[in-house]
Amino acid sequence: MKCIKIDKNEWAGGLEAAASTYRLFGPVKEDEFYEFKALEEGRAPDAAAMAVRNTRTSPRSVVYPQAEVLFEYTTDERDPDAHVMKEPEREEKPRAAIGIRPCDAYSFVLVRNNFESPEYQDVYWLRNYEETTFIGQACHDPCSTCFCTTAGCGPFHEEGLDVLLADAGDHYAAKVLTDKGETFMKAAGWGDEIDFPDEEWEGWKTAAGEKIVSEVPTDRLADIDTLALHDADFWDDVAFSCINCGTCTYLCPTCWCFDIQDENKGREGIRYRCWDSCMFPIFTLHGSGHNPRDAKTQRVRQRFMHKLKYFVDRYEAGIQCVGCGRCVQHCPVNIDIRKVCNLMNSFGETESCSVA
Amino acid sequence: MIAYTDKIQEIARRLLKDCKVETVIGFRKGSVPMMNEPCFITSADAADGLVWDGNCGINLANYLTNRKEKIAVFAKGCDSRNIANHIIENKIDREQLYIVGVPCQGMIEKRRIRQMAPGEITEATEDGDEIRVKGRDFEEVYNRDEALQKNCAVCVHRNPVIHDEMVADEVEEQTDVDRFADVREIEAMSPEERRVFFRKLLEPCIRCYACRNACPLCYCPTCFVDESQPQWVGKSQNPTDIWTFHFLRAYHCAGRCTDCGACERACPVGINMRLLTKKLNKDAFDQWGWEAGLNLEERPPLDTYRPNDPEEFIK
Amino acid sequence: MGIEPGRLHFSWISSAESTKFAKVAQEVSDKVKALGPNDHFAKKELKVA
Amino acid sequence: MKNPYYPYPVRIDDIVVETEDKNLKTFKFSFLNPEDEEKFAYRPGQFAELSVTGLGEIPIGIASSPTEKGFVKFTVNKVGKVTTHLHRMKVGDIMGIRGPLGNWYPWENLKGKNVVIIGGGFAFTTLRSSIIYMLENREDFGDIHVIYGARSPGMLLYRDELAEWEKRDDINMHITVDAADDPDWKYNVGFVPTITEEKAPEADENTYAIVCGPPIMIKFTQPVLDNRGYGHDHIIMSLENRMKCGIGMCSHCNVGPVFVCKDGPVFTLDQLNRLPKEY
Repeated sequence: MKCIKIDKNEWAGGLEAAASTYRLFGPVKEDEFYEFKALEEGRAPDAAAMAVRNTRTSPRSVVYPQAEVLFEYTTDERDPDAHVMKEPEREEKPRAAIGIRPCDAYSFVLVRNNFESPEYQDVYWLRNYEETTFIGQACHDPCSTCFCTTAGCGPFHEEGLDVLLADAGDHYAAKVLTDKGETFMKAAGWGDEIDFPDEEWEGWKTAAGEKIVSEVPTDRLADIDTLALHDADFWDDVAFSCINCGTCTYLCPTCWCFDIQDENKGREGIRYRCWDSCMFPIFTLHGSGHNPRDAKTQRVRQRFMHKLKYFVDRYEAGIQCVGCGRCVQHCPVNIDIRKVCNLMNSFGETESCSVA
Repeated sequence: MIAYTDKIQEIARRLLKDCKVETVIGFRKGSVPMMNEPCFITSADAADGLVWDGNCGINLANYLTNRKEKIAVFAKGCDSRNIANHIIENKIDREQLYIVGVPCQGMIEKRRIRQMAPGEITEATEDGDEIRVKGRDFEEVYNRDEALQKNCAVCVHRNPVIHDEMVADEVEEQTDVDRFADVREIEAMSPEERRVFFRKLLEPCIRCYACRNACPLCYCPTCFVDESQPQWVGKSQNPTDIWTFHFLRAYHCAGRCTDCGACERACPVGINMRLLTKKLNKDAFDQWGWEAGLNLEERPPLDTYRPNDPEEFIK
Repeated sequence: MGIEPGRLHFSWISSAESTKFAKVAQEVSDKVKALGPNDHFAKKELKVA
Repeated sequence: MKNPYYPYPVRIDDIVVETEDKNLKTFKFSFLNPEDEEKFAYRPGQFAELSVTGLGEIPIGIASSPTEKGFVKFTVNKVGKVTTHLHRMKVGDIMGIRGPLGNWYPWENLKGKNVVIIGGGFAFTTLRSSIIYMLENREDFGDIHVIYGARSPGMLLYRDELAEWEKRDDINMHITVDAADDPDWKYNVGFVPTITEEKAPEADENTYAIVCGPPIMIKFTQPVLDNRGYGHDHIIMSLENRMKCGIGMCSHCNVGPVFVCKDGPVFTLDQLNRLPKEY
C-alpha cells in the first residue's frame, strides 16, 4: 500500500504551508477541554491534540456553523433593493479539517442525505462541505463509550475522508484517498511516498477495533413497525430523567435541526440560521398554541426514533449515529443511546431470547 | 461517602408497599463511571434498582415541578432547600411529598477526577474517603475531599432542612469554610477587568441551556430567551446574546438559588456560571442574612418589604 | 458584570418632590453623558458569532 | 446551485379584509421580476413561505389558482409575530415569497373523478385554489360538491365568490354556519359534520373527499365519512405543523419519517393512519 510519510518534525511546518491555501480547523486545547475549531495562524494541533480521542464539541461546525448568515438586506425604503434578500459575500478559501476522527468525518456523509435531496440542495451546507478537505486521524485508542464499529463506521473508517493518517510513532503514515486529499498533501509539501506494509495497517485497524467495548445492536430496527415502536411502553422510563437541554443534540455530529431568524440593526438586517434542538418544547409549538410534542417523553422519543428508526426507514443508510459517544459521556443525567438502541432493537422480541 | 443504598431501597420498598406514595423519585446506577441517572419507580419490586453514592449530584427537586401525585423523593441538603423553594413558590404541595432526607458529604465532580486521572476512567468506586478509579492501564486512588464539586466543598447545609424521615443520622456541618472567596475576588476587580473576566467565562457557551434546565428554579413555562413576542434575546452565537442569557438567568435566581451546583454540573463545556448566582447569594446573605429554602415559613427577601431593609444603594 | 459605576442610580423621590426629581435626573444624565455610550453590552454589528 | 432559501421579491397589490373579526386578510402579490412568476409554478394544495424582512417567514397555503395569471393570493390569519406585522402592511409594500413548497392535492388521480370538498374556517384557502382550478378544467372532473362552514356568515372567506359558485349548476355548494343571527341567511345552519352527513354523496370508487379544517372538525367529520363508506385512501387531508425551512431540511415539522413541508402537507388518511399523531 502506498502511503505518504509525514515526519512529525515536519507536521507543524507542513500545516503552516497549507494554511496559505486553506483555512485550517483542528483539535486545540481550550482551558480544560479539546475543541475542534478554526486554527489561529501558526497554531497546529500538536501530538497530544492529535491523539485526543473525542473533542468535546463535534467538528460539525466546520461545515455547518452554529449560526450562519443566509441573507443580508436593507429595510431602507430609499434603497431600490429595500427588502430584497442578498446572499452575503463568501470567503472562497477552501477549508481543511485536520485530525478529524473517522466517525466525525463519516457523520457528514450521513448528514448529506438531509441537505441534498433530489428536489432541493442546501447551498450553504453543500458549498462548505465541498470546499472542505478532511484529513482524518485514525483512532488507535478508542474510548470506552465509542461504538463506531456497530454504528456504520469504525476507528479506521475511510468513507468521508480525503486522507487518513495513522500514527506510526515518529511519523504519520498518510493514506491518500481522494484527489482532494492529494491536492492538500501537495499544498503542505508532504510527498515522501513509501510502501507501507498492508499487514501492519490492517493489524492496527484490527487492534483498534478490538479495543471497542461498546456496541449497539441495529439488526432489527428496519423491520420493526414504526407505529408500534413509537407506542412502546419504555419511553416514559427512558425520558424521565431528561431535563430537555440541548447537550445531546448540540454535541452530536449527526444532528442537523435548525431555526431561521431575522435580526435588524437600524435599517440593516440579516437572515441567519442557527442550530435548534428537538429537545426544546418550542421546537414544535404551533402559532395556535397547540404543541404536537408538548410532553418530554414525546420529545425524547422523537430524538431516538429520528436517529434510530425514521432515518433508517427514510434513507436506508443505517442509523443516524456514528457511535462517537459524546452524548453518552456528556448527558447531564446519563441518558444513554446505547441502552435505548438496545431497547428499540429488541422491541417485540420473544421473552425466551432475552436474558435478564 | 457512606453508602445509603440499602436503606434507601428499604424505605422506597416500604413506602410503595404501604401505598404511602404513588411514585418514588431517586437514582439508578448510571451507565458511565461517576454518573447516576434520576429515575422514578412505582412498584416495590423496582426498589432494588435504586442507588446512592457520591454521584447523585443532580437536584431532584427539578423533577417535582407541577407533579400531581403523591411522591417520595430523596433529598440532600440542597435538594431539600429547593423543595422548600418549590413549596413556597407553589410548584408542589407539601402534602404531596414524603421527603426522605439524605445527609450528604458532598458530591463528586467527575470532571475534576477525569482531569487528575492519567487516562480514560472506565470504572470508579467509592470506599469511605477514597475514590478508586481504573482505566485500561492504570489504577489510582484519590481522596474524596479533593474531588468534591466546588459548591459541595463550601456547603454549610449538608443536612436536609425539611424531611419526613432520614436515611441516617445527621452529618456534621462544615463551619470553617470560606463560602464567598471566589466572589470577593471578582468584586475586587475593576469594571473593565470584570467585563473581560465574564467575557472569557461565557465564551465557550453553546446555548444548549443545560444549566437552565438542570436548575430547579428555572421552571418558567416560556423562558425569556425562547420568547419571540417580544424577542428579548437573539438566537445566534453573538456574545451579547449569550451574556444576556446568563446574566438575566442569574438575576432570576436572586434570593432563590441554593448553590446546589446543578447548573455547573450539567454544563457540557465547563462554564462556571455559579460565579454569577453566587454573587447574588452573597448579596442576599450580606443584606438580609438570607439563605434560600431553609424553612417554609419565611418569605424570600425579594418578595417582602421591611422598613429596616438596608438601602445603601439608594442615594 | 462590568458596568461602570455611575450608570445606575437609585433614589427615593416623592411625587411631591418635583425639583428633587429634576435635579437628580439632571445629575444622572450629566454623569452618564460624561461616561459616553455604553457599547460594551450593545450589539455593535450584526454578527452571528 | 439554486438557493432554496431565496424568497422572490413581491409587491403587495391589493389587500382585502375577509372576515368580520378582521383577523383574516387576503393579500394579492405580484412579482417584482416577471420571470420569477414562471419559476413560481404551483398546483392547488401547495403552500409558500411569506417572508417579511426583520421578522421572518411563515408557511401559508396558496389561495390563488395557477389558472389565475399575473398574481398570487394568500389569505392570512393574524396569529403571531409575522402575521401581525403583515396585517399592518399596505399596498405597495415589498416583501418576499419563497416556494412553491410541498405537494398538492393528487390532481393526477382525481382526473375524471367526483370530488367532495369539505372545509371549515380559514383552512379554506387552498380549497379556493382547488375549486377555481377545477372549474377552469371542468371537463376533467365528475360531480363537484363543496361543503364549507364557518362560525357565522361574517366569518366565511371569499363571500362574493361563494355566491357566484352558488349560482352555477356545475358545482354543488353546501355553505353552512354554526349559527346565523342574520334573518336573511339563506344557506345551511349546522356544523360541518352534520351537513356532510346530509349532503355528501355516497362513497364509491370514483369519489374522493378533500378535508381541510380545524382539528375538531376533522375529528367529527371522519366518522361521518367512514359511515358513508369512504375508504381511507379516498380521504385526502392537508396537515399543518410548525415549519421553518419548508424544504425538508430543518426537521421542525417531521411526523415520523415524513416531513409535512416536503412530503406533505397533503396526505391520504390511509397514509396518516400509519404515522404517529404528532401534528
